[in-house]
Amino acid sequence: MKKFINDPNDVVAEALAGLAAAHPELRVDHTEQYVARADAPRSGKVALVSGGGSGHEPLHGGFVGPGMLDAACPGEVFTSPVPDQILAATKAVDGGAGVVHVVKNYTGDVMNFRMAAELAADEGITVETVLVDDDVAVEDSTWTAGRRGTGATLLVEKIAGALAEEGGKLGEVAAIGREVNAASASFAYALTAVTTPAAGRPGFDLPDDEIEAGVGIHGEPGRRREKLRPAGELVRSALDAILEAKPVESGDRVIVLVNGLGGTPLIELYLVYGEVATVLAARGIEISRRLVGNYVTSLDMAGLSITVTRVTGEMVRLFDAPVRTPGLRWGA
Amino acid sequence: MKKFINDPNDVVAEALAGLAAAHPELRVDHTEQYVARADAPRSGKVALVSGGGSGHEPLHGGFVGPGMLDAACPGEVFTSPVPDQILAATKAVDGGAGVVHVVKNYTGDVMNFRMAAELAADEGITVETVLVDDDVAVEDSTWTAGRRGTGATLLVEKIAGALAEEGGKLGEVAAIGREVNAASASFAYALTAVTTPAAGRPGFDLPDDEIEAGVGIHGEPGRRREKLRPAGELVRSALDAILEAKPVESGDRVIVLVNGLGGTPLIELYLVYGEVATVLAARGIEISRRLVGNYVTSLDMAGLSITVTRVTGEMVRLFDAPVRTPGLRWGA
Amino acid sequence: MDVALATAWLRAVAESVDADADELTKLDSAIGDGDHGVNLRRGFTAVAALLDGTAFTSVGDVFVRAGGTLISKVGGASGPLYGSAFRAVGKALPPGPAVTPADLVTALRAGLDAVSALGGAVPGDKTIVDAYRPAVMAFGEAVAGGAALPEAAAGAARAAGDGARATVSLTARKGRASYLGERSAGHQDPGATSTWLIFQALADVTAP
Amino acid sequence: MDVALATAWLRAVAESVDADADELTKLDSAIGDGDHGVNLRRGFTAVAALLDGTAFTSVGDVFVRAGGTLISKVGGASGPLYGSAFRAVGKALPPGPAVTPADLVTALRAGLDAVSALGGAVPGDKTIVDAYRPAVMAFGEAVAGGAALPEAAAGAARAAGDGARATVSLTARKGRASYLGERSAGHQDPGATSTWLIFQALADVTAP
Ligand SMILES: Nc1ncnc2c1ncn2[C@@H]1O[C@H](COP(=O)(O)OP(=O)(O)O)[C@@H](O)[C@H]1O
Ligand SMILES: Nc1ncnc2c1ncn2[C@@H]1O[C@H](COP(=O)(O)OP(=O)(O)O)[C@@H](O)[C@H]1O
Ligand SMILES: [Mg+2]
Ligand SMILES: [Mg+2]
Ligand SMILES: [Mg+2]
Ligand SMILES: [Mg+2]
Repeated sequence: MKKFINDPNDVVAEALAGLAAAHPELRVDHTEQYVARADAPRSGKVALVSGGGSGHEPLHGGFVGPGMLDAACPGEVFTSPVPDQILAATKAVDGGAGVVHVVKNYTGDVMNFRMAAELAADEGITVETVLVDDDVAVEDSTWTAGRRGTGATLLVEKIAGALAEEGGKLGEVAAIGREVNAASASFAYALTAVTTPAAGRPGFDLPDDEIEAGVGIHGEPGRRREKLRPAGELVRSALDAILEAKPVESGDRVIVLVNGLGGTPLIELYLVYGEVATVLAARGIEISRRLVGNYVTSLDMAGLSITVTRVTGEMVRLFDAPVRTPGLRWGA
Repeated sequence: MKKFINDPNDVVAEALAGLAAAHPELRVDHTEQYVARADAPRSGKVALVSGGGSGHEPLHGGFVGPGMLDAACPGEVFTSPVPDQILAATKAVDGGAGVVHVVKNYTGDVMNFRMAAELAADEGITVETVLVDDDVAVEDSTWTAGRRGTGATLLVEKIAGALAEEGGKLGEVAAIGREVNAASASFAYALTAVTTPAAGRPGFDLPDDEIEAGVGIHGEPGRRREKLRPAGELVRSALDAILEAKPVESGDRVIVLVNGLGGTPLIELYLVYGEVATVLAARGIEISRRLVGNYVTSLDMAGLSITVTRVTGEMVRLFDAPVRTPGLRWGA
Repeated sequence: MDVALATAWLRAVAESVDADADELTKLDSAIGDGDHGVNLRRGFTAVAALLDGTAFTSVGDVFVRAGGTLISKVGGASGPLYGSAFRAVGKALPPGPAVTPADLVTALRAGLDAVSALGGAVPGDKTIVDAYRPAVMAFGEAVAGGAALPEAAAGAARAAGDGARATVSLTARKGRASYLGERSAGHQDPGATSTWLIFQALADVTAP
Repeated sequence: MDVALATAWLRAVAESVDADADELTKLDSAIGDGDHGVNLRRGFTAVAALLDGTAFTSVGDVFVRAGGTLISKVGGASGPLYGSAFRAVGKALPPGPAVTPADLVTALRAGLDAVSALGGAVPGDKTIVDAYRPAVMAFGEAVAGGAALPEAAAGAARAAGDGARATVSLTARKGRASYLGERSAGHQDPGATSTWLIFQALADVTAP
């Protein structure tokens, strides 16, 4: 394993130290291990708290700031945060108007956030949970833990965060977050396995002409192994899965996210975005907004995910609202 | 080779198509192969044109927009653009106040930009060239082609671009660009070799416990091969080289860039930034501003570069000025 | 079981989880995210530190506090599950410095109920439950049949081991491994394996 | 050399560069950025297309236009260098559909001067110059000694080959390979190698 680290056990803490040093506009609590807006709590504002395993940066710590999250709780690498952390962050940013937990649908995240929400309720804080489960590679059935939360998390945090920033009420903020999630579908491919600092070797072997289709963001293998195909074909397959799971009609408007998993260069992401734009145009779907880059990553995994979210005008307006975070910034 | 591409020969053109689709605020000329601000030429404004091989994204195409470049000329992967391209871009964005070429110091880039500048002069356009050569891993002597241009390119483009945006004259814009370059020093490490689409295999073999120290951004091997060491030690060695080449005194102010080469995750870049901040603080050097991310990349190479630029108050002011490009955006 | 035995058990778990962390992580790499060993090592190291620094007067307290520590330190799916299990075990025990094997039967069942309630897994879902449930059943039957603690614990460990090994052929329906669908079959479940380690540790520390 | 021979030469270069592109790229991967083969293939493919679509009446024009095409299509260091060289060769030739070996000597020297002026490399810097210069010298001496074109071209190709091979031991002082310092020694220079291919192509198309 070759990584720019010191001791594998210190990676998360040391990266948080770097984040704190780099961003004076954030407040990093190193004891409780959370990242918050320096100006939190903001009285009367609904606060958004998210979190999850580390290794997905800029998600979530990089999305803390005006117009998006009030706090983020990074767990160990690929390990959901613990209830203590989430509770501490929740209390730290609660401005009296309630707190929205944005939770990616993984067993660990769900359970730890649920425990924290119960503890917060005990302390008189109202928590609404928005569960993100956009990954259509996973069947949503009683035979699985349900769909995973992946790329759509970014859009949920951005759009719900904007509504909270402009004074939306707890129920409204949670509601639009859920709407964004419900309107989103994602699909991912991996070209390589991920190497976590703790494991020190790739999670699986992948021959030089094969890829994993339908992977998540935790280095787990996908639904199936395939031969590598040209980018255009992979995009068409992914969009078929996405548009079958969450139908988008001709004339509908969408936000598209072409998201690198960490090890894939931008030149490939743009090439893929070009293919996505071509396919959607042929179907009469209008891409209102798009993001191309590394937002919801899986350490050094070479791969990408495509997310399509069918949007309303209100969602686009909130997407366009100013945001000022390390990982996403405009209008400010 | 596993990449999200179709035909290796079409990578640059197809990525440009994606860039054009993703960014309506840019104008991509697919025939002449350049990217320009959609509102160029802007009459009376000094125009900045840069370019270089593709594979360094977001450099340069991702830095086109208000407050930064007026146009960028992407060559083939790791191959400098040709004079025709540069001339076409230069003519397209010239607003009558002259054009600054920001050129990274590589034999090919220098020669192709020089030819283009001569052709532009023939057509009555005044061109000033700012040569970027910040990589202190290369000795600057008659025994080499001189130092390479790497991370400092971003800062030259940002700061000179801001001065041009606010009405700076040709000589002033070029002068501050040269000052930024003169005040900058960079050093890079690679953990893996790069695979270009054309070559289809890594440029060199690197054992699992060795790294290349003093690499550039074109996948070439570095000055020497070393054993992998903890991040803290690597940072100290890099900063020794940087601060020896371009001395920075206690009390001086700097801008720091911790730049990923493409395959290194953000969590490691932040960890490394934390180490840089610690070392500079111990030396009494104040980090006025910093950037941590993938800005000047080398396709999928795992690695990073550290750039330190000793800054004046004016440089910081211009760094802070609004910028609105795909790869760098604030204040707008 | 007295306080000394309870703490000895948890220390033995900490040691065996530490020794087998790489193995657990390897199992989790195959069908999960490769952190199960590190997770449990972090958690039980913290439990051992808690035991070092605390004087307990009640067996139940040992487990309640250990469970709370796991919840606070592990994260992931296994943290809340094991944490809630140990808390439930502790809470179900009568107060005092020693409990009977029969008390333990009731308490271990309460632990299993907590895991089931929190995680919603049923037998055959390829989870902790697939080792925990047979272990509790074997333990209960042995005690009902008049067995002493060492014998009951040995039977529980055997049953947990059988249960863990039997997860190999199962297709996961809960947790991360369920994302793999059919591809999860052919691998032993990491959580069932660590449950086996936990019961094996009890058998080891009680062995005459 | 008439227009037909000049175009045959350039076509032969295009073929040999295409055939050896991988080899050139491999050399460039070792001490450069791994694009030399692709660069020249792209350039000479364009030159071949130009020749297909144009009727020339002057040998010099063939080289001037080919050089311009290389400048427009190759990029990198080799594009301007080879482009300027061919342009200089063409410009130094007398107008008309045929030129003498002596004309070619003068023209090839002008090409060498263009490369030196543009790139600033001197012999021993591990560049194109290290193959080009001995080739031009051998060609000039052969012609001065009364040799016909085939013989002179064969001698130039041999000298270019020797020059290219001799770059192996050199430490680069120009171009990308100079960044490697001492580590550039032990590898054959890609540009010197492609120069050898160019002169070998001339030898091949003139061979009786
Ligand atoms: N719903 C559940 N009920 C019981 N056990 C579960 C459940 N979900 C997951 N597990 C267990 O958790 C184990 C994984 O734990 P761990 O790797 O620590 O957490 P994570 O999956 O969050 O990375 C699985 O092997 C499985 O046995
Ligand atoms: N200053 C120079 N003078 C002569 N030849 C040079 C010079 N710099 C580089 N070269 C030649 O160019 C070759 C590399 O060409 P190429 O790979 O196409 O361009 P780049 O180095 O820009 O990628 C080198 O092998 C060397 O022979
Ligand atoms: Mg995990
Ligand atoms: Mg090149
Ligand atoms: Mg796990
Ligand atoms: Mg090259």
